[in-house]
Amino acid sequence: MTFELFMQHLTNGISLGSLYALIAIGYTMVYGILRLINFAHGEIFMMSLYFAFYGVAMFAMPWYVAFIVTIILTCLMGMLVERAAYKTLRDSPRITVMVSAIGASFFLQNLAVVLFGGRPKAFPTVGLFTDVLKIGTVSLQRLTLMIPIATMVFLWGLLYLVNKTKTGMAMRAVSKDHETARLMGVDVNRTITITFAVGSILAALGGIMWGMKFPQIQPTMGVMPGLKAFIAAVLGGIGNIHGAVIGGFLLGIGEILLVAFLPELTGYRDAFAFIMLIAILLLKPTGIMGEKISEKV
Amino acid sequence: GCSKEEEDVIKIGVFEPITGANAAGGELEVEGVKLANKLYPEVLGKKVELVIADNKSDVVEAASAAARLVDRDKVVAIVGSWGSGFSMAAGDIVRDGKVPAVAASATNPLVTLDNDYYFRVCFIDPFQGTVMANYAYNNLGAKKVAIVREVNNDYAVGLAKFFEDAFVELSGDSNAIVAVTNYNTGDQDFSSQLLNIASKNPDVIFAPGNFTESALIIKQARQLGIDVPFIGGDTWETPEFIEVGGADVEGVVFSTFFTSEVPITKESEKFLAEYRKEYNKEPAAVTALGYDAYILILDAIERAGSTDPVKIREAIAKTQNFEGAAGIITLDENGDAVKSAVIKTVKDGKFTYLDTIEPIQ
Amino acid sequence: MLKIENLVVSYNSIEAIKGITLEVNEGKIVSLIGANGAGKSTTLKSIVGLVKPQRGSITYQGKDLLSTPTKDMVKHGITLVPEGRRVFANLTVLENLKIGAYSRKDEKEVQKDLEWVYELFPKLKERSWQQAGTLSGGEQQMLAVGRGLMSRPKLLMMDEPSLGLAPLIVKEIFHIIKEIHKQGVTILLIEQNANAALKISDEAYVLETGLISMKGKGKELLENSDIIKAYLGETAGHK
Amino acid sequence: MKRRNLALSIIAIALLLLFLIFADSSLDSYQKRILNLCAIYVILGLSMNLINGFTGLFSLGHAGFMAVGAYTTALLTMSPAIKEQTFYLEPIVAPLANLNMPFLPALLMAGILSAFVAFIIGAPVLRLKGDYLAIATLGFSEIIRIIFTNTQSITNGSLGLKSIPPHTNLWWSFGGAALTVIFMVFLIKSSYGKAFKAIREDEIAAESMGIGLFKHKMLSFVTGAFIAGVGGGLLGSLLGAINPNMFRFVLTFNVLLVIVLGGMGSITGTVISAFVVTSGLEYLRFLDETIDLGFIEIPGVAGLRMVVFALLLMMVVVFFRNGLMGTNEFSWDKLISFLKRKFPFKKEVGH
Amino acid sequence: MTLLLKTDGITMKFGGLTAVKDLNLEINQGEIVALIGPNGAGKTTAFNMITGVYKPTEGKIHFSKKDITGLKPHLITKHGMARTFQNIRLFKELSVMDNVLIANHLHLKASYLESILHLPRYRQQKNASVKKSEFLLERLGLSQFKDEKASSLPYGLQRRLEIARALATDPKLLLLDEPAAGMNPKETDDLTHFIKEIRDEFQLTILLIEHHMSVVMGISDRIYVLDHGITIAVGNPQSIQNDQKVIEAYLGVSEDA
Ligand SMILES: Nc1ncnc2c1ncn2[C@@H]1O[C@H](COP(=O)(O)OP(=O)(O)OP(=O)(O)O)[C@@H](O)[C@H]1O
Ligand SMILES: Nc1ncnc2c1ncn2[C@@H]1O[C@H](COP(=O)(O)OP(=O)(O)OP(=O)(O)O)[C@@H](O)[C@H]1O
Ligand SMILES: [Mg+2]
Ligand SMILES: [Mg+2]
Repeated sequence: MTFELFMQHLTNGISLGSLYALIAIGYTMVYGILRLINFAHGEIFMMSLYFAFYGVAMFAMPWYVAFIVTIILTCLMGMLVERAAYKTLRDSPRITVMVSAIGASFFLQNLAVVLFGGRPKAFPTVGLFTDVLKIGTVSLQRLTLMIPIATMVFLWGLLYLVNKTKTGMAMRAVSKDHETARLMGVDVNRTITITFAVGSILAALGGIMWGMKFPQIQPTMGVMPGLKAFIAAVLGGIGNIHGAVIGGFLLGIGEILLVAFLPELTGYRDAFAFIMLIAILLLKPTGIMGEKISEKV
Repeated sequence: GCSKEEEDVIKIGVFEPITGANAAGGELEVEGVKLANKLYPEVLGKKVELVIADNKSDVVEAASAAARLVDRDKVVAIVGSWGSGFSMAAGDIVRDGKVPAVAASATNPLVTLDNDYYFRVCFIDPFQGTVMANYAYNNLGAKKVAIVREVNNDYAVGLAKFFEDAFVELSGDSNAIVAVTNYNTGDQDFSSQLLNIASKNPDVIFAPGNFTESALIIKQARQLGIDVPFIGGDTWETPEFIEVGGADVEGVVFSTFFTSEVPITKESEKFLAEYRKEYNKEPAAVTALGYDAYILILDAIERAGSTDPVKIREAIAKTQNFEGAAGIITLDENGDAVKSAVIKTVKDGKFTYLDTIEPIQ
Repeated sequence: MLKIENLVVSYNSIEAIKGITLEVNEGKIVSLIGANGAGKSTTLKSIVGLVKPQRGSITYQGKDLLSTPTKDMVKHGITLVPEGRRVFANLTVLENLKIGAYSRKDEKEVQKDLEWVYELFPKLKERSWQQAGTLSGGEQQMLAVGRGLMSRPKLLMMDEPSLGLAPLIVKEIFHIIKEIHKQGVTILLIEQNANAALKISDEAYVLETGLISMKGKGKELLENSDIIKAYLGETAGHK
Repeated sequence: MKRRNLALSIIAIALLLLFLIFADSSLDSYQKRILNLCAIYVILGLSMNLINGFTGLFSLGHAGFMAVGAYTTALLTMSPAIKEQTFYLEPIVAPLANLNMPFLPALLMAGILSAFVAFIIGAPVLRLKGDYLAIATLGFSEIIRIIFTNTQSITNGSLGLKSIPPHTNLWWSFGGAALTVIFMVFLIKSSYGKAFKAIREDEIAAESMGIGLFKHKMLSFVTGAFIAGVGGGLLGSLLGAINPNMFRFVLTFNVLLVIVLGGMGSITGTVISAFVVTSGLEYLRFLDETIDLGFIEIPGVAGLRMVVFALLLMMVVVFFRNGLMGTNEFSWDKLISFLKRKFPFKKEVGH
Repeated sequence: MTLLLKTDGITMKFGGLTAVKDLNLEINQGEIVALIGPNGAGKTTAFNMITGVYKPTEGKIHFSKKDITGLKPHLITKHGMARTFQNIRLFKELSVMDNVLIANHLHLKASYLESILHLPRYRQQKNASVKKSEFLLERLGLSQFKDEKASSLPYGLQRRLEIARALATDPKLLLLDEPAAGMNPKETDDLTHFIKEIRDEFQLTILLIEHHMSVVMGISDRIYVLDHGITIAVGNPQSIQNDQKVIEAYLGVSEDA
């Protein structure tokens, strides 16, 4: 393999990885606070793409307006999903909540089929982001460079929110013990709603970038990115924001390099994500950055 | 059992994936069936009622849905399903229930194999594979070909294989296929697969698969600076393929069932006119096939002069030179349509007719 | 200050509290003693709204508490140091203390109180960056009390604060309770260590299977022979 | 008391047999198919409940075990001629091509192979906990599916298998379900069953009471996989055609749904909910179809069924947090005392 | 006197923190030994190492002359060691009877299949364990609750049930982690007697963590005192009560306790 070819693979890996990372942050954040695998995250991501699509294609909004509207709508939808599917199940067994989460994800997916039809739609692209640059022999879209930067910015913002602000502290407290958090005067429901709102905003941002990179949307499109992002989150140690980003990059780059170096195994590309996941979990049972939970007895 | 007042309607089942991963394909076919039903709402003086059964893109559901159509809804015939796997899951059920089924676009040879009750109005993959191999070798002058296939799609795997065999035979070069690479339904990033095959310097890339992924594949190839010509199969012919692919899919070539520019039959013209009026866009090939499956069944009912499914089956089996929207259909002893294929390209954002290939006798 | 009247609480079909009436006057230390399962914790939980009583009323400075959501309790100056410590294991010691002051806006005063708590519990200052979950039982208990203090309560309720603590620390805890009390905080205390509790209490109630069986001044109860027999055991008498 | 319960049980079994005889002879094949599916879901649900409900292992790998079972049964029962026809792209590997055996041994092989796969998977994975275990088992099930997609000469890849001999009928499926129920009742009552529950309640305490976590988790996992493999084999034979795509996560979810709705850790609940969920999904089909109310025709909205189903599902979960039965089980004594409470005036007749 | 448990300089580190350092316990058959020390001294950690919950960073543990260092907890239990937990860890949703029955599982000789099929060998053993469990419940005064959920018991009885469960494993050595926590002085007294009784009745050796000095001083043959993971004193109750280091670190100046 030539150096140029390798570089081309690597850039692709980085940009794919940072998209995974971005969606993974949303997963991990909700998980970290609620200990809940928000299976509907992939569908929230999918919905955000439809919002953007209808904004630009149907209502002819300029792209930046449409994108802002998309973020707001997605955020609202995330909060709505929380209210409908999770709020009433606060103190239920984990597995019940998970079934509700998967139910919510099915609901959104099928709703999208009914509302938007099963046929794919072309996502509107914006030249500013999607034009192709050539650097030497490596050709890439502007977006390919922008996505990792954006991911890093969001990562920083989120870390600040969770670790440095009072709201963030409340989130972490809620993640351990609702009752006691309430005793401290924390509004648990509000904190959870904020968590979902932030997670959904990240899904929308990820969605918009995803849409421009892979400009085609359909109701089932949330499944794969959702699953991959979730794997990324687990790889990194679910609940850990740094971990989600590391997991995302590892997965994106790993997937691409696997195909690059072992072309015979392309059929197993999706399996790779899982194999890597299992391999890492066996070495570190709580993921790369996951806190070691040696339970104190 | 049937009650008296139901006697004046004839039920035809539509068995398609309406939800789930293959909803897009299902929707395309249902459009065609519904349009046909609108244009031909009656046969033998009775109203035809469509009973739509969602198979949820799921084999277990497919079997239940088919059984329901046969046993509960007492349909006299069934259209569908998109996706050979779902059709196969219904195979035993329609055979044991003695209700004929006509698939619109299920091109896997296994669907009709050993099953007197399954038919189809499309040609099968071996023919299509040969057609494209010929085109690549003769018209494009290709010596080396790379294949990108949707590995969990039986259609793509089959077509790739038939293409490969035909092309190797034509070129007499056992190494003519320089690379075969895979992807899965729902994948959206193909960059590494594409870079890999590009490094083998193929003259042509054959990419049988769903239009949803195929458009992205071609788009990404162009972004990566790969300008090798792409060729593919019938599934590409949908408006979305061009919408998504945009300028990047200009010039790609694929085989399909019919063309709207040179309507093959009267029925094609009618279908086109009505479809454009109804949906205000160009139809997909499989939509025309869904349409054909319906009118073929109606024709058979008329010829049988009966609503008895067994008699209808016999009539369907005898179909000869039937004028459908997507070409003239003659069913062979397996129940597969023997019909011509059309080669098209994308030019100025439109599907453009290139050539017609007659069936091999 | 706090008034409970005819309170009845049940879990599913079991009646845990069967109609109790009690009163906590401003500036007093009131303790609640009783065997395991008598309903002491349930009483405190009802006050802060963590369990919903079937009947009865709870008022605080004339305000109805039953309709006040738990999260607003601290705003009214009511703080519960819950049974079993319940520190936030994933937060550091410092963050645990800060979250105690979650509803407060007076940053400067909060800082002062933080210093105060660190003074009361030097061990916490030592460990201020450690994750609370890895503290030992006793350390966690100190943290729980410290966290409660950070809200600057007017009424501080403690559910068995001396549970599992080393004798030295138990003494310290009781010392601190007195200390806090001197600063004008009213205290409602649940204790198994009846001896120590009654000693510092102005008033005490004895709870038995959901009912109040006795009440009186702390010192009086300490000498009551029934109490000695039921709660203090043989060792209490002659030591 | 014991005598009465035994008599009641025998009567119930006799009634079930009568029902099966009736069903087999007079129901149409659609209704039979749904009944078959219900019974198979009982088997699948119980196998998953053993792992998830009784042992408390969060495992989402069921589709994988079912795939192994379904493919094993199919390949072992299909005749060599049919296999040759089916594997038209790439011939089937030699040893498999001519293997052929009756249904029962094939089903047992399905169970054994799937148990073996569980054993291999369990060795590394059962060390993980909670959600990590869930995602790792989900991963393995996906890996199995992807391997099946790519091993053309063993599984026929994405083309799938068809013309699988249709052995599954009401006798097989209900027989299997009944056996599974009895097996589960015995297992759960036994000391091992209690050990499984202890692990569910508190791993550290269980281990300190001398219960080897790994061994017992593995026993439960492998047993569950065995039953799931048999269930998969029955399902494949009922459908007549299988392909790797059908063994996606959705399939696992369907089973999970059954056990959560029925009650994690309740055999009775799983049995009831297998019937409710499977037939419920079918009843909702009218939503996709045009509804003719006589005076007005409501056009069917394609896909509405799944929207409504998802909504109903969420509602049921919200209202029955611990499922229909929680961890309770059916017993004649409970039923009778319940009936007595409901109809206090009716005297119980003869016992 | 035979040596039952011996720890050879066991040390436990959590990251930078050394919770227990170089602990050398020696416990003879039939003794009651207490482990005391300030909160966070490392007592529970020592228990966790001995029972296999944590693997010591350094050092060896010998039990009945066998090296059990690093063995899994269930194997150590099989060797004859049982424990209770500082924070009660019962099988909450299971009945009181089942809680005790489960502790018999480790002695089950019947195979998995034999058990499922309830073959004679299994039935025999099962009947024996039921009898034994009933006896234990009776002995600990829990008989009347035997069909109730463990979590519905009052706290004090839950502690007792934990002891019953531990006894069901037929231990030689019983480790009790703060059995008197949450008990009032009266109940604490009762517990003290109870521990002595079961020691005699079941021929146990007992290692005990406790903060209630009335218990510790009342029944211990010997006492180990930990502070910051270091053993600061060993001796009989008398000497410990008067040990200046212990008073400073742990007991405080006696005024009333
Ligand atoms: N969540 C619950 N569900 C059911 N019953 C409960 C619950 N919490 C407490 N109880 C029951 O209510 C009664 C009173 O319990 P409570 O915790 O108030 O007792 P307590 O006096 O605080 O005892 P302790 O000294 O053990 O803390 C007990 O019988 C207990 O079993
Ligand atoms: N899993 C763990 N991870 C990190 N630190 C731990 C862990 N377990 C215990 N520690 C630390 O080890 C020290 C000793 O804890 P341990 O629980 O053994 O104390 P203890 O003597 O039992 O105290 P107490 O009497 O309060 O229960 C404490 O400082 C605690 O923070
Ligand atoms: Mg209490
Ligand atoms: Mg301890």
